[in-house]
Amino acid sequence: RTPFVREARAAASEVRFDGWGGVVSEAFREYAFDPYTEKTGVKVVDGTFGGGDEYLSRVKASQPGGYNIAHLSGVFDYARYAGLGLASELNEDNIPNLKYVIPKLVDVFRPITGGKISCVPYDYGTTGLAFNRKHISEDEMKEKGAKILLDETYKGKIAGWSDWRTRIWYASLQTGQDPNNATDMDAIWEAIRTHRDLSLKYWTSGAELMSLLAEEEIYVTEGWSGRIYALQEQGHDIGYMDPPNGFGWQECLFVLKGSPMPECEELLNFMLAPETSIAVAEGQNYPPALDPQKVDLGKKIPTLPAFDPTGTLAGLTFADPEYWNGHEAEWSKEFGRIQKGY
Amino acid sequence: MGWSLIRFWTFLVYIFMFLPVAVVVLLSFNASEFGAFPMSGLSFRWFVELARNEAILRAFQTSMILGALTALISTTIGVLASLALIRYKVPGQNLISTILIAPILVPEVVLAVALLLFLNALSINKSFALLLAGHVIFTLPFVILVVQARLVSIRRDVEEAAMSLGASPIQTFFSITLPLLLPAVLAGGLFAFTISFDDITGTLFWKPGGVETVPTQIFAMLRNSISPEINALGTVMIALTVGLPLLGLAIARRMSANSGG
Amino acid sequence: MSTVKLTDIEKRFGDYVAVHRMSLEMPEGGFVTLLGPSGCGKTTTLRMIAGLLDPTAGEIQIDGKRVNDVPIHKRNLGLVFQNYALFPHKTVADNIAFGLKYRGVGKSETAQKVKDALELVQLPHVAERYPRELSGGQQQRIALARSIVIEPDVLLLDEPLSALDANLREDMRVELKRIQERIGVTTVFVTHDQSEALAMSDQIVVMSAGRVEQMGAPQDVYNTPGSEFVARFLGASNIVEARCTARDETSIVLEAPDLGRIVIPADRGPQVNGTGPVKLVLRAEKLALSEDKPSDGVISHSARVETVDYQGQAARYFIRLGELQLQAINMIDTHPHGEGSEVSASFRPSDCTVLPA
Amino acid sequence: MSTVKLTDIEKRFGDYVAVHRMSLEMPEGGFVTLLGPSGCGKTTTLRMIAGLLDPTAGEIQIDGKRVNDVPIHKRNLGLVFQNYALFPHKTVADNIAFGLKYRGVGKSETAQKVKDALELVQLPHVAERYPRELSGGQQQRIALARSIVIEPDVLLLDEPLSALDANLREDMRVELKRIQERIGVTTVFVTHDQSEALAMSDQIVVMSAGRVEQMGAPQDVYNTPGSEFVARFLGASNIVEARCTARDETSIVLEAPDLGRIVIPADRGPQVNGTGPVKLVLRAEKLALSEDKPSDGVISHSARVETVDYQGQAARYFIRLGELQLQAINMIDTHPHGEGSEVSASFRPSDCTVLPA
Amino acid sequence: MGVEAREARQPWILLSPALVAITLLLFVPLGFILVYSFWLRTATGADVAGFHLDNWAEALTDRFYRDILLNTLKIAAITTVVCAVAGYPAAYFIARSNRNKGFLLLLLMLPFWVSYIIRTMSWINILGVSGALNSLLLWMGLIDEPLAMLYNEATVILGLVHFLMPFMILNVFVSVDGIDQNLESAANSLGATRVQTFISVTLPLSLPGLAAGGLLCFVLAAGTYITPLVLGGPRDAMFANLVFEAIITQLNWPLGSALSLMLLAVLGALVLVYNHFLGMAQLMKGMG
Ligand SMILES: Nc1ncnc2c1ncn2[C@@H]1O[C@H](COP(=O)(O)OP(=O)(O)OP(=O)(O)O)[C@@H](O)[C@H]1O
Ligand SMILES: Nc1ncnc2c1ncn2[C@@H]1O[C@H](COP(=O)(O)OP(=O)(O)OP(=O)(O)O)[C@@H](O)[C@H]1O
Ligand SMILES: [Mg+2]
Ligand SMILES: [Mg+2]
Repeated sequence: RTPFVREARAAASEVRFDGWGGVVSEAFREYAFDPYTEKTGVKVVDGTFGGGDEYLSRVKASQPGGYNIAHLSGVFDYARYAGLGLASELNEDNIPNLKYVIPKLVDVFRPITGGKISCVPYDYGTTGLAFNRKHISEDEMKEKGAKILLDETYKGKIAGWSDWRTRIWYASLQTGQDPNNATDMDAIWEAIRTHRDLSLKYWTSGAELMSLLAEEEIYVTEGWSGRIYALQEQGHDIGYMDPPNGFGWQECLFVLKGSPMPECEELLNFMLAPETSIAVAEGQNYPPALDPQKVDLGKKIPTLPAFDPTGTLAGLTFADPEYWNGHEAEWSKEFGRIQKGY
Repeated sequence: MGWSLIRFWTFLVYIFMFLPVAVVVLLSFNASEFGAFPMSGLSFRWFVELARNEAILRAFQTSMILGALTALISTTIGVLASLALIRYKVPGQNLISTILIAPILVPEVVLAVALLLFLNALSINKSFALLLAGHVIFTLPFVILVVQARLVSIRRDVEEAAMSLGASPIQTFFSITLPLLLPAVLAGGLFAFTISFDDITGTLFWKPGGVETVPTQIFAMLRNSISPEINALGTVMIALTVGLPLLGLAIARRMSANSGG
Repeated sequence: MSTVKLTDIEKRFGDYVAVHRMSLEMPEGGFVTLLGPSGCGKTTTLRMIAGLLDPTAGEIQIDGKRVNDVPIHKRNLGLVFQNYALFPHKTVADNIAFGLKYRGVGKSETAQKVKDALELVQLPHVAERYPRELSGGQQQRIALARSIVIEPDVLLLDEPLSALDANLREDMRVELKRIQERIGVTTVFVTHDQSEALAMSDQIVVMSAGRVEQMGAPQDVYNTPGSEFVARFLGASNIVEARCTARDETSIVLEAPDLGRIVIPADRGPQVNGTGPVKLVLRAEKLALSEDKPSDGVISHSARVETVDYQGQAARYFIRLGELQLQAINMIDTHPHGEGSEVSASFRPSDCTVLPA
Repeated sequence: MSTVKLTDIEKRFGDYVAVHRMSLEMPEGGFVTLLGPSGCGKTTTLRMIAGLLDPTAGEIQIDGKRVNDVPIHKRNLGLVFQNYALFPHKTVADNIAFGLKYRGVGKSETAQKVKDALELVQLPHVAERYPRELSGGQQQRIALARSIVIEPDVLLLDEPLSALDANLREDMRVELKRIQERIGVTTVFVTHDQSEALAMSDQIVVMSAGRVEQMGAPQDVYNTPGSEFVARFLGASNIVEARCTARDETSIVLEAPDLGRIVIPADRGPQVNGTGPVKLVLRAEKLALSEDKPSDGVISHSARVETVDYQGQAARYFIRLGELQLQAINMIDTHPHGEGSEVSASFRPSDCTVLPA
Repeated sequence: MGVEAREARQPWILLSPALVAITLLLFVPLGFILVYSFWLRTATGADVAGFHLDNWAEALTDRFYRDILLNTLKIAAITTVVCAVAGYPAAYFIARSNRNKGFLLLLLMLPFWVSYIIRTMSWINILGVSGALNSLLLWMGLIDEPLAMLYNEATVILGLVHFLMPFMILNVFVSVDGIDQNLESAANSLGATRVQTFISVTLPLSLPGLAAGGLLCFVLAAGTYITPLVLGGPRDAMFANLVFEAIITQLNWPLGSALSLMLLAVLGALVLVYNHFLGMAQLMKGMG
């Protein structure tokens, strides 16, 4: 081994955290990292990424221990990391704040990693339908649901996320299938093609989603609940609706294999502390994973879309990781082709 | 094809080149976050927020340092290589030139991943040095292109004169060649700096923990929304880059005037 | 001040031989000019002496010491180039002081030497200027000052005057010679301009295609060219095919078409042995044109002026003499002979040179 | 073939006046040379005639027609530049044929004309080469061929020979003049080389700082310079401060330091009126040096040779005569006077020119 | 040791840092990519080592890749042509303007110094439904409804042209700047009008610069992926997007490697052709 090599275990004087930039990382730094460093003397090195896929490729190309904790998109990413052998094993006793978390959110992870968990849930949201109220009425939305995205009258004023799961999920809804167990893939691909031909653009980021809607380039698209809320906050007349079986998801704080576990667990605990969670949630407009029955979430959070005051999340449909990850390679490639006009 | 027509056309080309820059500047004074036209009001709000935003300022600082170091190293290596290619007869000159240009032929994603794989195979962790090395590699061709073009115009006999007067080759390089090459070195360095400063793809892959540059900062904001503070930063940058190069130009003019043209 | 000695030096570039086994000895304090047409190897020779090129074979000695392996910056030479090669980013004073820096000369001494050098080249007032603020002739003088201030063992000059325009060139020629004589440094001067070579040198080395054609004092080379090449290259010469019909100790008898029988002193044709075809060389300025019959002792033929090239103090005429086209350069009083006029063209046999055919 | 007439033309670049109200008439078929030092406005004048620059004021006529507003491509001129300006991407034949294309000349006729032009410049075998494959002199001849093949009304040449080296330059000079005479085209030639101007021109226009200094046939300008500037610029001249002490119809009486009293024919000083300080101009080649006392009718002083500049057929001497330093260019027989030798320097008063101080 | 032996050795000393850096940081890693292209991706995302030709078979035979590659080359070609046509007169103007050459060139570099993403996204504010151009046209009464101008192949090309124009102008500038103006005067004097002079003299002589600029534009255009993402419509993907998706989205590095080597081969072949006819030296010259 060359002298350049930094051993993971010897690096316990610092922990690496990667997440979304902007308001999110600012909130983390203020409420979690700084107090944590003050308390433990362990430094938090924080990095950012622009997308989960990009982050995963970086992790894949790096040494074990090069990355520690990441703010990842929910269950299927969890399964992918586990599939690549990147899952660690958390000692839940070291994370007392886990008790505030909605149990349903934690439980979905357990079967993937044999009862243990490598992450803690952090926030959740939905990918619903966003529409411009000037041009499309609530009633029309109610009536057409997901099919509004296939409506000829809005040709050129429709958009969609360039994510293959979301596309297939909504195509399932449009073809009347169970999004977690579609049987007629041909119909789904056809719906995706139809949507593609009506669309102005596939957006790739929240920033694009917001500007497309705000500048009235498009009238309707799916959208992330938090982003649409941000638009509404700024006074844009944008409506948001979760169609039946709308796409719910959660995000987690994932600890990668090869990380200094005690330090990471302690940091997770800090991050789960209600004031940290709430600050981050208010910043990005996604409700925290904390159970509203156990924790007072303040004023703003209950107004966020997708927020479930009961803490059961019964109204949300989450993706079944086994189903989605089982088809990932095949479907993502197929969508890649359809997206490009094939 | 009258001269005035060409002038007008050039004017249009410049307008075209400046449109996005103008938008960035305008938006940085826009009161609201979205919707540039019509502007909802004039405000210095984003500048104030920029001044308070430590993360962006830190990223800016990192970008500046990274750009400066990249420029320094890339220019040094590039000047040496250019010297070799222009000053000496090297067998396989054309091939070597092609090799030195190769980094701009490889798609950046590929270069980024390839380099990571290589380091991984060597069990070397990512570090600022890697990021720097990556930037050096893909700015190098541009530096070499610029410096070579200038180097041909520096007369060999000036160097020979210096040696005949008793300066060793190294002393000659530092007292004669380098000062004469300075405008090109500055231009090449500026090029390297700009390209490094503006790079996203490579930087995303190579940056170690805790290091953010302005582009990666912007990239990470994409999920939520790009804050107009970035526009303010752009405006500041443009103000600087219009100001500094003008200053640099004045210096370069002096230098090249000194070098006798 | 030192001697320079080249022994059998040769320079090849790949297969091409730029300089063929050349041997030369340059006397201490002498002004030796390498003269020859473009591409004959003058610069190559000079650069070998300077240490900017390695000879492929042979030995170079400066002051009796072999210097083949001494790098240029240790040879203690003064080198002046056609384009001056002043350092554009340094003032005149800094240019001149440059070489002193590497000789450990102290500050005040440097200042004094720079001042002296500037005075020597008669430009005491330009010390603080930059090279671009000087005229060509001034730049050339500064280049010279820069190379002599280090008191070189040998001064090497590669066409130092050719970038200057006619009037300036003549002035600088005088100036350069004056300075060289004053400091008495051994000098090797390269030029392709014969008038420069004639005006300045103690010794001229005429080169052609990498070989030495002739070597000697200017007047000897000029008056007694050793080959047709030298005759043609140094000034305008008439070269006429002739036959040597007889020769003895004191004279050579030639028979030339249109010129008839000419008896030439034997020392004008040292290379000619026996009889047979030869070449008769007559310099253009030794062929006098006049309207009246000339005096005795000269050979005279009538000819017709075809072209006149007026040159101010002189004129160059192209005349037809039977089948021959000859040229003549004559001083003129006020008006040259007109084109088409009939003149008598005369020359002294002792002004001719005879070369083997 | 046409006349060119400039009337009061002026050219300003911003505030700088490059050419001051200049009037000139160039005769049909004549060879007129604009001669002057660098920057005096020669090129500017030529470019105005060519139509490459607009005169700020004044009128240009070619063949009696005002052409100020005629664009260059309609002026039917031949233009030859110092650096030849051959099209590097076209063969020699295509270069020459270039101008014919725009004159609607048919294919076979073009081929014939190109062939003729190549023969005229004595390069019939290079038609298929590219310019870079020719020597400098050959390129210059092709440039000439290209400009004359279109049968221009006027041929304009801007220092066409200055990029060539000495021997070649002299040959091309003769060649160029021969061609010009053969086709008889009105020619304007720009140079700063006086010997070129003297050798080639029917008429010389000496310019200085944007103004015409003197104008006339080469021998007139050379023998009777109209100003000190012209005297200095055209060849080596001695200029001595003197006083005019008396003058009448036929002669001017001068008193010059070291030279004493000199009586000069009145027509050698047409510009001098009355008495007072004047300048005495004596060409270097009119000052004869000899070891014996010269004949009558000349003024003679003893002097000492300080420097000798050997030039082959002639030598240039710098001599000291009392306080004066003079130069003399004399033809030499075999050996020049040695440096330091005492000679007698003599000249005829009728060879002097007197100018106002 | 003689001066020439030293001169023969010195360039290698000078070149070694650059060559070592490029070998280590570019060619050796590319070797990894080559090896990777023969591996296979499994369903979980892990890769199996080995010598499999599957990726190459897919990359080379599937119409999908060929079509997009061709489309990419088409877009790069159009971009190059637009840059050339629009940039040439500007470069000519700069080269032939007596003053301010340096300043004009510097201004040209300015947009480079605004972050690429921001710069690209700015077009949305210019060409969007509520962007500057539509606002202007509406205000002038030229249109009643905002025009949909964004998100098609044209906007992708527009973005690329904006990015690459300076490279083209710089190259052409150097070439035109090096043309002796006397050549133009000579052509004029021989009877060619300005247009004829341009076509028969100036243009052919500036071809090397035009070609160098063209090569640079083409190569850089063919390798972009952000511009089509931001400014393109659903179908406007370019080949680098495929590489990006294979490597990043699908985590299929073996396929991504094969694809990127394919692109590299095509671009490399282009450079070789260029090198054969015009030489890299011109490209060098073009950047000055
Ligand atoms: N580095 C080189 N490689 C190959 N050939 C060379 C080199 N340097 C000079 N030559 C050739 O050697 C010959 C002599 O060149 P050199 O420069 O000595 O000529 P020169 O007499 O100085 O001519 P000029 O008067 O034109 O300067 C020429 O034919 C030239 O082409
Ligand atoms: N385009 C221009 N702008 C400003 N000044 C100019 C321009 N062209 C020429 N000049 C100035 O006009 C004067 C005359 O220039 P011109 O080129 O006619 O000189 P010249 O007699 O041809 O000199 P040379 O022998 O050096 O060619 C010079 O002082 C020159 O600097
Ligand atoms: Mg030479
Ligand atoms: Mg001129």
